[in-house]
Amino acid sequence: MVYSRAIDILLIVAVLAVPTVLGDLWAYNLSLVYLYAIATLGVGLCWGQAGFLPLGQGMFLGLAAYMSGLGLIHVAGGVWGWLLVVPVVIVPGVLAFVIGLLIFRGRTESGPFFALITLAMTLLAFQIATAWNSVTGGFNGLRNIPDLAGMSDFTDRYYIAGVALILAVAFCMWLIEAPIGVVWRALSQNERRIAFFGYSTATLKAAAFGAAGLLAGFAGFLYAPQQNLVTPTLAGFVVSANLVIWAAVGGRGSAIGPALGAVLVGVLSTELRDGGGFGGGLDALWDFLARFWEAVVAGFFIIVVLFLPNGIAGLFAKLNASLKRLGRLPFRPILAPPVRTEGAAGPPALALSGCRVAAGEVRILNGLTLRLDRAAIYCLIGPNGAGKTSTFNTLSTELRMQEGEIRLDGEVISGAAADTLAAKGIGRKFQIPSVFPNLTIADNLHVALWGTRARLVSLLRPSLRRWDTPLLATLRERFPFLAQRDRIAGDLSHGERQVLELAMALAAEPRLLLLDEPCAGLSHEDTRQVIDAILWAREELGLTVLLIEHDMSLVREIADHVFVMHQGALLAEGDVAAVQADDKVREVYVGMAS
Amino acid sequence: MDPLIVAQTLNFAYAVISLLLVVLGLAVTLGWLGVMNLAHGEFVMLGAYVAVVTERMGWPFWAAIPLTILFCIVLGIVVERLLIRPLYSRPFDLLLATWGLSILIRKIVEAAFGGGYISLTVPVKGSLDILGASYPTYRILIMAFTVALLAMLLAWYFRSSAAARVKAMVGNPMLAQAVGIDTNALARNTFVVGTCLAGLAGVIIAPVTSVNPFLGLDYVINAFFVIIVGGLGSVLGLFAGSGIIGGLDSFVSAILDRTSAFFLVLLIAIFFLWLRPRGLFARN
Amino acid sequence: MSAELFRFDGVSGGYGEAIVVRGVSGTLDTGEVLGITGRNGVGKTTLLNLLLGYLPLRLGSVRLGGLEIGGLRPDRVLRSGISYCPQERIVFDDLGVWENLSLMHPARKPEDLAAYFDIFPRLRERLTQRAGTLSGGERKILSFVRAMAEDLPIAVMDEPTEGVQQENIDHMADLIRAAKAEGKALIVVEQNLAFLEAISDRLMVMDQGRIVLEGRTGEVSRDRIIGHLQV
Amino acid sequence: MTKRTKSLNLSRRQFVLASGGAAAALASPAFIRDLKAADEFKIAAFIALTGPASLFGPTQKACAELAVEQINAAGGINGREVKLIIADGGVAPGEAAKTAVRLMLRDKVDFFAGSHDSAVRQALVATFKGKTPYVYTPIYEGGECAPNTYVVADTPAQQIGTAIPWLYKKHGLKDCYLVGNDYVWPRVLNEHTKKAVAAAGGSIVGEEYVPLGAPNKFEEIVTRIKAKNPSFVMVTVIGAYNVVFNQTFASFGLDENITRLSALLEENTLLGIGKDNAKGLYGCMSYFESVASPDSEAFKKAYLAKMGDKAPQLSLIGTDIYAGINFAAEVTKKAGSTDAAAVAKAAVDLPFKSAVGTWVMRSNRHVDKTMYMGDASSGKLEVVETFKDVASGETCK
Repeated sequence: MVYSRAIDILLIVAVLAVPTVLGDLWAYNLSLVYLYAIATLGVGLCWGQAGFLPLGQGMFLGLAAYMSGLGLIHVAGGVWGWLLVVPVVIVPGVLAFVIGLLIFRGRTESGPFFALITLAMTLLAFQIATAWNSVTGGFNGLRNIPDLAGMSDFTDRYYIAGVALILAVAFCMWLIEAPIGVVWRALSQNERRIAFFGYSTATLKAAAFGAAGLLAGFAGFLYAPQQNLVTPTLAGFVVSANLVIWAAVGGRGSAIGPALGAVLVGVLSTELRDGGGFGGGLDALWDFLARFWEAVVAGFFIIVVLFLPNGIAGLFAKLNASLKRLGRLPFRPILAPPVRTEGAAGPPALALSGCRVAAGEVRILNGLTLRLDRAAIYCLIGPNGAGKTSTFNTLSTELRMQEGEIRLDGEVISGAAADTLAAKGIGRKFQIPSVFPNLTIADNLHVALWGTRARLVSLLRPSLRRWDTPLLATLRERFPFLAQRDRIAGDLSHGERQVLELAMALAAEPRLLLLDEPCAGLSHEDTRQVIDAILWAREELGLTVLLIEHDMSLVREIADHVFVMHQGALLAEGDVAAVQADDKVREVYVGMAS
Repeated sequence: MDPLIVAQTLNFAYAVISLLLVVLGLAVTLGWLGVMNLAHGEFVMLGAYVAVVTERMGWPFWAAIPLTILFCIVLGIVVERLLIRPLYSRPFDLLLATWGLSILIRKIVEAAFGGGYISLTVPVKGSLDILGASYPTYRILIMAFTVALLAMLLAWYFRSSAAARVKAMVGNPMLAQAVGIDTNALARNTFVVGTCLAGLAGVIIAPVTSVNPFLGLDYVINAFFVIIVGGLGSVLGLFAGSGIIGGLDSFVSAILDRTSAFFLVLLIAIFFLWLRPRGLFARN
Repeated sequence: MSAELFRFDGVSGGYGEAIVVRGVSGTLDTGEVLGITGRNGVGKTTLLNLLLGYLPLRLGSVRLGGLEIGGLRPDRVLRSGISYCPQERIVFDDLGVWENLSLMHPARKPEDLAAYFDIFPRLRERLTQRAGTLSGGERKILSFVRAMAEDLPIAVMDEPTEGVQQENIDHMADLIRAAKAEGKALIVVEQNLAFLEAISDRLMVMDQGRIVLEGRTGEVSRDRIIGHLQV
Repeated sequence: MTKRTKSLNLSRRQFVLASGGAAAALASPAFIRDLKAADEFKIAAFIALTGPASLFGPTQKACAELAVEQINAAGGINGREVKLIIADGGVAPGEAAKTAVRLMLRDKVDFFAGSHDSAVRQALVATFKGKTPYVYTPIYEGGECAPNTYVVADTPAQQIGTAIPWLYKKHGLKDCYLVGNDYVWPRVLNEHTKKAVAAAGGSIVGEEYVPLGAPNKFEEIVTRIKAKNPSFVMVTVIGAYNVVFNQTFASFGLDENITRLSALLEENTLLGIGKDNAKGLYGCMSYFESVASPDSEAFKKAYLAKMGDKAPQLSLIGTDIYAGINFAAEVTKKAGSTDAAAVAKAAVDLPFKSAVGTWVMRSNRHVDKTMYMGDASSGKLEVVETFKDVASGETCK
């Protein structure tokens, strides 16, 4: 911390020193670049953190710039002009949030369609700006925009832009360090999984898009008085595309990378374009560059994209990691609040009745009927292809039911979204462990912890990253590697991932836990550990578990009640002995060496 | 029948079919391979310049067709190897890299041919009389050519096992290898086919457009809308997409004006992408 | 007399950091069926992926007819004389049933496979249908027939009977025995012990990524096998 | 995407080193430059080196250089040698402003000349704030009255006021159809056209606009024009749109009996349109390569001598900058300095050299000039009529 504070100061000093060190010229050149950099930071948040690509950032930049320009001309000038910052920043932010919400609602993906929608929007924005002469001044632009108070000469403009950039970077660092940043990164790796921890992924992504809108608004607010002119090109596709390119070059994943990219490419372009005037033999070169600088810049970012997937910032990854370690304060946990479960507490009553699922002509579930009504461990067994995992997928509505219904505590939950189910206290562990490989162990557990405890707004409070629960403490005792907070989940062994995923599922403290082969591929010791943990969870948390398992020895050991499935329907149920004695079951297991 | 209506109907057909022509290449690279190739427009543009070279050489216009295919094979192989293959797993980065490529190609062409507009003599002059409306013969030929090309492609697509192998590779790469398909080579060849189709389109439209380094920009964005709105890798989607994007533009231009048409196309595109993000006829 | 066709020595490897298979060796002669069994997640499928080049070998070598094929790309391995039925995503859903069967054999006619269709009439009925619409069992059969019909010296099968009705399992067994008689060699990974016993000459039981039990079918004690299957 | 470093923050120190360092490295030449010969008279010319208008770049550059060479050959400006600095005016307005500031601060440019679109002009005007004199040269919509800003461009009054009456009289035209791109220049021009057409006893039967950025195709519009069957079409689409419109127009056979006037028809665009599509197509501007005046011949001779047979195609967009730079030289000579007031005073009724003859700057900071009517039917723009000393019709105080 101490270190990074010092570095913050260093950065601020450096930025503020530019005019005195490098002179007016650089001050002015950089001041425009800084404004672009602020807008680029927004792209970084959406793309580098939340994992979706906005191709229309220019639209919000343009909108804000026109608002700011019109405001300064018609509403308030001079000192009062500064008050315009409020609406000019808020409006694009809110607009972006709403658009994001509308587009993302009811989806757990952000494929190319989102990028194209924003692209189409920015093309529209350009047309409106060009055609709406009376308001925007049309193609020639909105001219004679007065300066803001204290923005008269180049140096002032620079300082204002510089301070703005510092604020914007700080804003991004805060978001990225805050819980919401962690959740965004988790979301970008496995959106479906995030939903099962009770997050509304649409809202999360909309929030990122909204934050990007705020940043664009901030940049636009300063652009108008800085240039005294706003033209449609600002809202156009080329600007939007450049912002994306700069973010990629600088490093979309880091807080400061996008700004770095904007500054580097911005400076590079200007220098190649206007660098001439040395005289001597260089003139021919500069004449060439004056015409072909675009090609050089294009070549530059192709190379960065090919060889530096994390952009320029990626180069500093190691350094930075070690620096962080130097500066880290000891972890001081605080007790997390209890889970906010909707509906009845205590053991859940889950009832599937007559569930039919078919994909094409394939019958997956064939009138399945199950009842769980006490805090116990229910095992779901049956030959491969009997429909065990499909039962889980039906519960979590990834498979659409043609017939039948699912009730929780008497209330119909068939067709409810994953996050609703999680909110009702249903947790799930997937067959293939789906931890978030790019996050640390601590962050993986936190994501699970916050999902059912924190509201979206409180995800902005850094203190949430210190949350801890007795349950987690116990899990750390049972599985010591969980205490290695900063290990990256991607580096864990298969077994450790299985355990981590189970720990995450438990950390959410659900009332009903769906476990799909929690011991698959585990060593005997690990298996032992996992089983003990599950048994313990049942005792301590009064947890109801529905567990898919092939290993009969495990089933014998832990099952309070066994469901045997065959060809998508319930074949038999009862305690282990009863089931094993059942002829129908033996019949099914013919050939399976029963 | 009112010749105005006939002519505008022909315009409608021409708009849809000519858009189809320039989109075909992208339908292969993006639709089959999932390669978001922003340089598609520049491949079309390069095809047009092949036609220019052919004319300057004094060769007959049609000679440009084999020439552009040769040229595009080389181009496709080089681009796939250097730019596309390393990025298959990073679609968004691929988008950026090809955007960079498109700028490079534009500037290279500018350096080679200058930035000026080049006009080609229309290979087939005059116009045909159709239900009382006279329509330029060459545009009729473009439509005929496209339909023929399309028919060939579809025949190939549905018959030849090559098309089936591409589908197999895209749908299930691991099993594709399991049956012994060299996925690297197949992906490269598919990309090359896409490149050739783009170049071919460039040659065909060259005489009826303004050949200049920025030619490609006119097409690439609409091409993307067509593919995504229609649905990746779906033949029906390709038709639907061209119909919606090209047809709507032509229809509204005919009954209202170009500005409304432009706005409407964008709005409709947004609308479809919003409600059907996987496209109208997505491959399931 | 049967000659050694395929051999792998000290094969180790896994996914990323995790080592799943630890030093597994074995051989396969012409006209021989090697059965591999064991619980879920003990590394059977991983072993196949290592043998066929889907996963990089950490250690060990894989030889086909005396030629080292370890480290080759899967398509190269599989074109060099092995046909393969994976455990998951076993057919091309987007393609028709017949396309699945004729993908690499454009010249092939349905009657060429009449023998198989007589045994699995459902396939013949559904030749034009998209494979994605088949039931789980039918897919397994399609995948099985595809691999058998490749007429390559070796077939590798991962859980071929998973979710297949008993009568069809018996048909599969018959076909395998027939192919064996003609010199085809197979490596079959199965949990269905009865099936495995019905077709294989030698059995390997895996646990914890190692071979824990190995021998000629019938010579290895059933109880010990079941002990490892723990069912 | 899924690299571990994805979530890290680049340490601020590196950022400082990187950007600050880079900046310093790149900046240092700036200091050196400032020490360079201060007695040069620096003229910066903004021309289209990149962007869609870049096809004009080579001509613009050659013409600017030619002007400067001639001025220096004649002893420079007030004894100072003229140094030409070429800048890119084909970029976004904000970028152009950046370049302008650099030229003001780094190169201490004495006079700016610009041949670029109006958006960039607004950005430059906003940057200069009247501190440095600036001459704007290409064809435009009129209305630029900023202080210390001079315009040698063709104005709507000069193009439309002369061409329309002449065409209507010569061809006995009646109905007029307007086609333009959807932005300010075509709309302003069309307002002038409507007046001129009404005055000539014609009537407007249609008015169409194509958004910049919309697909470049005109089948529907041409078909509609055909149905309306006007005798005259006023074309204010630009660049590639201009090319494709006229191609389509002809290929649908409308060129047979409909006269076209394209407001931005210079030699390059005509090359794109092609001879086959130019029947009955006219342009009206202050420069055509084919103008046969002695000054024009002399200019072409000098131009070819300089550029040789690789000389880029001459056209108004290019020779305009030649006139602009000559104006800068003349006005500075007369004023004795580039002080705003002095220049303003000197500019009034100042004659200066253009590529075709002498133009006169008036007190409205616009130019009275000779306009030429060009007939493109032959595939070359041949002058068929000359309008002497046409006033700009601008009303700047």
